[in-house]
Amino acid sequence: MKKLEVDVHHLTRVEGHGNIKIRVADGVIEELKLEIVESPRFFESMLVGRYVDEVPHITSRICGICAVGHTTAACRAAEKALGFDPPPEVGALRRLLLDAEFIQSHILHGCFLALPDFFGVPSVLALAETMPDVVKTALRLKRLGNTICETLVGRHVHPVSMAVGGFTRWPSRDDFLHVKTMIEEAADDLEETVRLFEAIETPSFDSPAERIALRSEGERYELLEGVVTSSAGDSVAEDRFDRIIRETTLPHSTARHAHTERGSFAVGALSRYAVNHDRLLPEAALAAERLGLSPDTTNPFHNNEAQVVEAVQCAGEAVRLCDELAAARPPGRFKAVARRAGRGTAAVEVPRGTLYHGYELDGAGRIVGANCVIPTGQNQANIERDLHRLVGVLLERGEGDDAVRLGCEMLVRAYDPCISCSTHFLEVEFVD
Amino acid sequence: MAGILKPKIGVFSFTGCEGCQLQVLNLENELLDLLERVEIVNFREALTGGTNDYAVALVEGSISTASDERELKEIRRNARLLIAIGACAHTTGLNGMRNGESAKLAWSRVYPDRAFDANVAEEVRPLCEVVDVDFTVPGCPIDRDELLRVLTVILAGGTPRPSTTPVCDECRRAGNECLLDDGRICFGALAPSGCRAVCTSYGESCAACRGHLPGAPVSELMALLEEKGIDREEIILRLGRFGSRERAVAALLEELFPGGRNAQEAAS
Amino acid sequence: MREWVLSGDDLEGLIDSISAEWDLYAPQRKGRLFEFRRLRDFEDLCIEYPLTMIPPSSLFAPGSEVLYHFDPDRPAEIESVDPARPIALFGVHPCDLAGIAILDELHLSPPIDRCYANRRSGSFLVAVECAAPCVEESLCADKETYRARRTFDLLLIPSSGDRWFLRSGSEAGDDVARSCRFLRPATYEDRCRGDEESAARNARFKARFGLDAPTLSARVEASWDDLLWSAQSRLCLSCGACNAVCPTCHCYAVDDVLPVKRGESGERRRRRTGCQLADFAVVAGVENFRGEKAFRLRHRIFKKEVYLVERLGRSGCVGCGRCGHFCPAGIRLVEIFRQISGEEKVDA
Amino acid sequence: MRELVRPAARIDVPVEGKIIGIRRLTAREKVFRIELPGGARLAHQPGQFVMVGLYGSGEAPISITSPPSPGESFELCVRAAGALTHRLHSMEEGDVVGIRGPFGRGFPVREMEGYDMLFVAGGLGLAPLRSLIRYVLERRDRFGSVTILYGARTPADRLFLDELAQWEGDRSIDFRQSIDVGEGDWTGRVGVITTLFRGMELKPARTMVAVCGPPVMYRFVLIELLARGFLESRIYLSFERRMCCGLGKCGRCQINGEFVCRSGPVYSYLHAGRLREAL
Repeated sequence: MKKLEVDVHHLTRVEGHGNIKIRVADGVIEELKLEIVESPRFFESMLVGRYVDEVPHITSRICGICAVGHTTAACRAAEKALGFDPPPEVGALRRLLLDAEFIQSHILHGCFLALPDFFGVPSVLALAETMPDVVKTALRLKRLGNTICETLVGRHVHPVSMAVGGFTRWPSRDDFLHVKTMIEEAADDLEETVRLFEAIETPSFDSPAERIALRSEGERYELLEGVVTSSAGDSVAEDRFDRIIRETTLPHSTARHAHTERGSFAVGALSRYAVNHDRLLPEAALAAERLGLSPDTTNPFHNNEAQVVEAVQCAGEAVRLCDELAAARPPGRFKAVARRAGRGTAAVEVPRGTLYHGYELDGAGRIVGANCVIPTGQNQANIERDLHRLVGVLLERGEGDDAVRLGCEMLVRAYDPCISCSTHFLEVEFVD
Repeated sequence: MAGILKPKIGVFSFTGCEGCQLQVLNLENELLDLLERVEIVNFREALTGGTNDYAVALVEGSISTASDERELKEIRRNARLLIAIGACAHTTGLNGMRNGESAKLAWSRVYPDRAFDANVAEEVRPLCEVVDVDFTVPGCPIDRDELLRVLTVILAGGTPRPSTTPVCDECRRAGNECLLDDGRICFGALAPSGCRAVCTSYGESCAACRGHLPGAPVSELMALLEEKGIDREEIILRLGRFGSRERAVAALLEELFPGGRNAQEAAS
Repeated sequence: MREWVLSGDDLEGLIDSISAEWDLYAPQRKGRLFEFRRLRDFEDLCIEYPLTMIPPSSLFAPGSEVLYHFDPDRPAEIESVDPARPIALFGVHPCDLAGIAILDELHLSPPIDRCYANRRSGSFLVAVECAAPCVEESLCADKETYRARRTFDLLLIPSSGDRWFLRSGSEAGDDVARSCRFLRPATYEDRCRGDEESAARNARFKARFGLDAPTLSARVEASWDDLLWSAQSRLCLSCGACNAVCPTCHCYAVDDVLPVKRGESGERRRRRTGCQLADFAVVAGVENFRGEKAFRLRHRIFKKEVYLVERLGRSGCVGCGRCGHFCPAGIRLVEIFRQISGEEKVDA
Repeated sequence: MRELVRPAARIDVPVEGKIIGIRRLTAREKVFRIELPGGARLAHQPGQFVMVGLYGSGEAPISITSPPSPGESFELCVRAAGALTHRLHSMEEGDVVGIRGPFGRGFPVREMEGYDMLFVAGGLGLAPLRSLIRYVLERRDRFGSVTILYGARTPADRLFLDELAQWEGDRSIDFRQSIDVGEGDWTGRVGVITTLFRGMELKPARTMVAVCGPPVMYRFVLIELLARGFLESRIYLSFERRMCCGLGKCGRCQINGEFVCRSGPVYSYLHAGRLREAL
């Protein structure tokens, strides 16, 4: 007779507020849910009537952790709605900024939020006393991501100069070269991080999932744009994503559950790796090999390692982009895109997965409808499914409350959920 | 150092984007130095566990639900010093954009298939409208250096002094040309400095995320922008992004949406 | 006074010989503006610039600087700031030169301002005479500051045929000139031509409001209760731009930066501020002795045209025109002075 | 190499002032007795002030409330009003503060000799005047009659109660006080300070007046004094303005062309009356 109750009120070391509730009676899981309890913020209501130029600044405030991602998605969706095609160097700079945000976010997650579990301490602050070098390395890498954003767009949390149509300030050649030097100087720290994760034993757990990420033509490990591609074989243009991804609302969460016709799916570092592993730079491919990653992995805990691989990938890609941008002719003085009616949807990879923004504008360039589908919401059904499987495995092994609780927390953390974003769902109201 | 009690700090979060908490972690270089002088005992984003034993509470986010309000009052009871960090905590930030519209109506638009959650408050409020706030670090997000300045002054036993000069002063001295001259809507004259004028230095106009100075020249700025031919409605909308809690702005919003935003919707 | 002729091609040579001894700052583009910045590449030099927004004197009296370092626990354990590396300013307009002269008088008179003296002493000034007023708001003709008279180490005077006259104003200037082999001493003919060109140039500087200095000062003094102050400040945003861009504004506030790390020193900093900011004259957060924008505008003009005249014997306004040119509300000295001179009457 | 700044001058860098005594006067005011390093004398004149500094809270001008003395310490009366003064109030004996000064021009004590003295103090204005009052009382024979008028908001706001009682009991001093708001068992006079002038016999021709109080008080006291025929040149007023430097450089304390920190804070009305921003 197994009776067990796990109630993790206020899941810690994730961004935002969430709870895990599990009730087991007679060895059977009666209830299992990941609650997202953040207060709703009604961005949709707030956006209606605002001029399109303001939208990136408003939607950036959906989430301070992936602010570059939200801003990029908002700019791209707005540009599509306005029928504006930005010059290629604008795209290159956006990629560079995504790289910086990935480095900062993945290091924050890997070293600050996930790592303490592997050392049995409550926080990175405790690690600061026992393993100061590890923490200092992580802090340096995190600062690298921040400093790149500060140099290029003013700051990382709510980037300043990213605008519909381009950048209100174009960085100087020196800025790009300075950023490049900083990244190159971080090579040792990245190597340290790979080594750190090499030494950590990933919990073994088997839970296959359908994996979805953007993939583009060409050779790039794509983050900025492309075709929504599923490991199950589907692919669809970014503005048609709702053809394969459906959403339903569940009563216990202010986020929406997403699924494909096959059921739940996963997005994020591990999914990107699964979809784009053939496009990794050599140094990133080597890191993947050292960390024992495989594109058809069925272990969701491997997301931690996939993030480390992506940090290496993004650093390499960023150096390449710095060279490209330093050599490119800067675009002219920033001009706001002319306002007009239209509708546009864009997908962008953000650290936690694929992010979709869609807007509909009236003739004056004001928002009449907005839609935003965020990665944690897409993952939520899959997280709950994995939790189900994990609790089953742990119960079979006869583990007690504490082990179940820790296992569940670690699993949820491995997905790097960003709950701040999750509650800021906007209305899905696109009828084609 | 053993023997010397470090002040205990809790970091708390209500309705917002968590960016200001992240700015605390973003102290990076100074974080370890700071940890030699304080003990962080409560920080959900970074730390498992928590206690009610803290002297200083750093609180981000607005109060937008009944449970937010209860929790904040408890924090106030526990903390000797309560510091609001960020625009959401200070002035509701852009959460306040939803005020002026009924919560139920907003809910039905965003979650059409779910019953209204009675926990959601009709109006989003800044911390100071719920409890006494000892000091505010303004901005969306907060500036790391300003946070450090405030914390070091508090650790020295002093009271931090809020800025009383406008962003314009900092902006000009940074060598920026004035965006108003370009016909842009810029609120630098209204907001207190301390952000290093980072927005205007990066070509984006000031949205007054740091709130308004006492006696901020709202009417002068409105007059000036209108003389430049800028649409009054657009100026008011922009002022409402971060300024919905400022009295002068509330009056302008009332002018734009008589009877609140619902009334207009009902009419149309 | 020694004078040489410098071919336009040799300007870079002159800069090189100055740079050998000083960190050289020169006018360069910054977006649509100009600013004095360390010159890295001769190609970036804009010697025929109209007006920098931030005056070159800010290199001696920067917007923000460390006054001294302190130990937070021991109030008197103080360390001075490191001596500044001496700088050279290349291409200073005569009005800005006059501005530096005024700051010199204010800061280097006892009690001497250590930080200003630290930056200013050993510096080297190369002035350049203007071919015409920089901007519509320039008052250099009225203020007679369009010719450089003193304070410079070297003075460049444009001349026809891509050449310059170079005049020395100090021993340091002589030394630099002597080290430049490519300079040719000016001949009698050169000087005659120079005088002709000078006269032609001077004709382009026309007075805007037509009051001599003592009359202006007296008229301003008499305008205390005039309605013009509230009329002129109607749209004033109290943004302080006029103070920030003024080459002679020098008021400041003091802030401390405490160290985060135990045992490290803190900084006591000076932050330049301006009398047009609403909080400038607030005492103890309560009483504002200049609570209205009209009072503040009046104080700024009185400070330049009355109080500094009493103190220095000359106006504190050098007529550069920046305050009006960069005022978002369009408050212009020339209009204020015209009204004061009686040319335009204010409607009550 | 950074040089160690020699603090001997006490002009632009502070010296360490050690708090050797603290006395609470009211809910808002405390008196701090301060000693300079090495037993140095401050050597001030009544009416002068020092800049008191605490790192992290900046500096504030505080008038010296003790009379010049051969002793080795001096007193500051501090109202907890801003960030710095609140922090000062939380300090204890043995703590150190930064001291610069003394600055400015005080009362012209030599010129005042031989005259009758009239002191008009409102609220915290008693703090700087006390320095002069005690200076005069210590040299009683060099001055004529001494009249002290003191106004406070409530009885509990009155400063230096022990001295007020002493003055009241001293037959060689005409001491009168009034409060704006009657409270508790207050049996004394209630009304603004100018009501104290009623029925007083003053000899304007041979009297020097020293006035210090809140800005609004000056206007009414001056009307009273001028109406009674006091000479503008024999009325001295002490002004409070914002200051950052004490050196006549920062521009904050300027009243028209005057830097209060250098040519003030004490001005004769003959001079101050011509400063249009002064009153």
